[in-house]
Amino acid sequence: MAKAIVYLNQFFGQIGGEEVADHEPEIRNEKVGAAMLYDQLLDGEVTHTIICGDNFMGSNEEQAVDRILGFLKDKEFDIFFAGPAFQAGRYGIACGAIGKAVKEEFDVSVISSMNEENPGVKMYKKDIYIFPGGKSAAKMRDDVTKMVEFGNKILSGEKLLPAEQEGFFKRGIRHQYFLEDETPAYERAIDMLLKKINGEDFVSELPIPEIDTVEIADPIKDLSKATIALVTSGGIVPIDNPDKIQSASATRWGKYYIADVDKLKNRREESFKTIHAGYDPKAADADPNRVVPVDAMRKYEQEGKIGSLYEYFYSTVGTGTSQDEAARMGKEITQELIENNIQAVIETST
Amino acid sequence: MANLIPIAKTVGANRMVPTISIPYPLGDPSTSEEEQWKLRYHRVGVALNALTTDINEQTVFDVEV
Amino acid sequence: MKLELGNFYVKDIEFGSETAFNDGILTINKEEALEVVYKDEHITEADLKIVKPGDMVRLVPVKEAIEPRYRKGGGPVFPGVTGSLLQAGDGRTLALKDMSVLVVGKHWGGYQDGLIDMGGEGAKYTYFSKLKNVVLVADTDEEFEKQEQQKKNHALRWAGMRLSEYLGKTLKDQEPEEVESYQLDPVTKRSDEVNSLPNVVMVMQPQSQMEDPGYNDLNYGWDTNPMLPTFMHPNEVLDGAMISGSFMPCSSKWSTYDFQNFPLIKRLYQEHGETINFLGVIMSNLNVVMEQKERAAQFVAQLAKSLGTDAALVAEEGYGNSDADYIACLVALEDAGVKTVGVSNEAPGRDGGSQPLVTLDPKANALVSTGNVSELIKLPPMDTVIGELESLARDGLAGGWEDDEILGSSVKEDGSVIMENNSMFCGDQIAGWSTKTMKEF
Amino acid sequence: MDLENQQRVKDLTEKHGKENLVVILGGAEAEASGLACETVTNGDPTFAGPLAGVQLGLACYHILEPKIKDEVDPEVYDEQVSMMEMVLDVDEIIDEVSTYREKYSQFS
Repeated sequence: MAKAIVYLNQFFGQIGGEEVADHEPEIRNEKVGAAMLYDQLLDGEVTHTIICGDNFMGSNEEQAVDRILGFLKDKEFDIFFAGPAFQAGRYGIACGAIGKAVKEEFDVSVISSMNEENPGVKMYKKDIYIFPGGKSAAKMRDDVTKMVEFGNKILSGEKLLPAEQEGFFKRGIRHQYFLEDETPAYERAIDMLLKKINGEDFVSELPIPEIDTVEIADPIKDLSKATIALVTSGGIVPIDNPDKIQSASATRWGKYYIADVDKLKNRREESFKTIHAGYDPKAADADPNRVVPVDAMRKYEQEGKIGSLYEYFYSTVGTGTSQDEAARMGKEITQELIENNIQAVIETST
Repeated sequence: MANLIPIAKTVGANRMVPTISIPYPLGDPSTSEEEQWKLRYHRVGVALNALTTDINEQTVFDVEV
Repeated sequence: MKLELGNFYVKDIEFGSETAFNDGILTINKEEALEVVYKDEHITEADLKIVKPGDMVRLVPVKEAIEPRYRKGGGPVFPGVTGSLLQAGDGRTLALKDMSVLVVGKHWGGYQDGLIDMGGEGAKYTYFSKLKNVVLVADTDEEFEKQEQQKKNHALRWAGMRLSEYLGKTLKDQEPEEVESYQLDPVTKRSDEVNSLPNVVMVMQPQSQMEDPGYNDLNYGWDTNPMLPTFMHPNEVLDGAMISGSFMPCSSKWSTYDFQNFPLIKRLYQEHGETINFLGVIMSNLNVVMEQKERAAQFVAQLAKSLGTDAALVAEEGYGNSDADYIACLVALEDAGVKTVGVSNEAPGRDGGSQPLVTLDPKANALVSTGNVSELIKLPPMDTVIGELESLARDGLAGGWEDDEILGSSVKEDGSVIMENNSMFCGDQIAGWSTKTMKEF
Repeated sequence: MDLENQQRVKDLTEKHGKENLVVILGGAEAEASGLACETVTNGDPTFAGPLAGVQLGLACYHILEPKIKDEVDPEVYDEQVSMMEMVLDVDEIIDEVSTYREKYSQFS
């Protein structure tokens, strides 16, 4: 039988109201409060209830999450429910924070419910399933019912429908989908075009998402003392591609020693080449410095413009590589660079 | 350093220096070795200067060669 | 210009003593047909097979699909490619419908090649599983590219075109069952009634991102890479002026069959004189240099403006950096006051969580999306494989891999496969057939 | 129904027995009255209070219901309730409360 664990705050965990919002996380081997309702509706059993004060989670999130993950380590469970949090902001954020952590640590589905006004929706809808819920606890049964019906569907292995049909907030996760009515793209395109011409409403199949912004790094004060690294998504690797970096949809990266190199030698000299499948490799194979400008960096090093060029360059392949993978690889490379006291990076892309 | 500045902008790069193409960002094989070197040396230099420049929004740095 | 497409519906295809089309049955003299294939000395081995919808057959690596046709009067079906130049899109061309010629590598595949399942659950991913197909499966001595991921596939693609012309010739003296007529008056000489309707162009961005010759789509035999956007009559596209190239992950591609039947163009024709005034096609391209992308977009917008365009459909044969061309074109048109709708696939990654196009602009507010290039697809083994199954994993097909820590090889010992949608043969059907879209999950 | 009142009802039930208790509601609003009735019959629907998951099945009426009104001294009723009776949506309140009573009450 499927096993579920439910997360509640101090109020719904029947500890009390605002005065006990500092309540430390605990896990109980029983169904407390709404956990009873979950248990009634679930095709399975709620085995434990986790209770944590909203303020405790709010002001010690890392500690709270760690402790709760610790509670769960030796528990078997197939699904995790958090909330519903209605319009309670701190509770919503707590449900999101713990839900995200549980999903990442244990790879189980996590389902929550919040009112659309709850700030937890915006913060965590990408990370866990959040269903739109009522404003107050009067909607407890309705909200939990929606959550559990969806949970039952996941547990049964039934194929999940798009977000708009299942009802949870869109998570920014897009998959291809065969239309039931088989309307071909040419009909959809003409329909959209005529509506646009006539000033009628239409729905784009690819709504433009918000553009990411990144905090701007401070400028380097003294370049002549800085060690600078080269990083590329252009797929330049030693001729035998020792790290087996994929030619497209890469999940791996490599670092290659260049401390003794004035300029990168090419494919014919059996040194470096590109394994990137998204562009014509001829020019990069003939002179890899066109993609990873080791030669120019050495010149600036000799001239004293920069302190030094870092002894490794880092490489992966950009084509078809998902943003998540790229971000992960970027973080891993950054970690190494920081550990080695690198002040700046020139990233070349193709 | 990227040729497709709109992509660099979209993914949130802050200091950007344009390169000349996708398959050969820093050296057009149809030009002489000298010209290629000049271009590469110049643009890498622009990138290095960009690292020392204080900016408050996404910035594309001008290149001359 | 007036194009008449004379249709002959193929009910069945079989081998026989004589190559002929009678009462819906296409009979092929295999030996004679193979002689046409072997005219190119680079073809070292060749065979023909017949596959039909529902057959439990997997084809891989598929390189091209072509509709067999015959040009009345005898000129080349693909002017500038299979014969000398002549004006396409004016006159009568006869076509064998409900079938195609598929070209499959006997051994070697590449980045741009794809897979077709004629039956089973994989069939829904390609248009060509709905057709009866004559399959040319062949090998060549093009040693220089045997080990290359990017292949021009020249000998095989041209053999496919010769074979399709050879089959089309069976229609030479026959009267078609049905004639589709495509006619547009000159842009400046249309009736008041038509002129009062919103003016619409179709903007096509065929694949042209290889700077070396031999890989790109051809326009009357001319490489589309060094081409600037130009105004074309839609009939030219439907009548063999454009052929498919040999670059780009396969699900994003337009085969030559797609050009010959381009559904978006045919659908615009249906609206012409009813709800729109269909001005014609602006043939653009896709580029690798930022300046070229901007230049092409600028040319498209200028042509559209000069033609008095009110609205445009833009379709992109590709993804990745070419999304920059696609978005640039949509934005340039919107900035010129042209209302645009775009058609393309997208690439949010296997998990669906990445940015769908590499560049984004809020002005691109009306997009039709036909699939996720990276969607993982698992397919069971098939009774028969035409070509070489191993090529999916071994030869760098865009949607296949030899080794993955978690997924292993794309090709399993039992003959089942796991692949990315990238290698479904023309699977995203951006020409307009796609019944796939993208949804949030 | 707030947590203290839930605890009170729970305590009184333990002291006197379910069959000896009638809950009279005085809420001014239909939904809240319905929720209160549900709480003392089927358990706290918000699952927040002591009656979460506790099905007491008590008899429960609203003070505006004729059956209760008839039991009260008309003068007292006039003084205490009639003003509100005029401004409240009596039908809706009675409807809501009786729905839950009919569904979950074990006594009447």
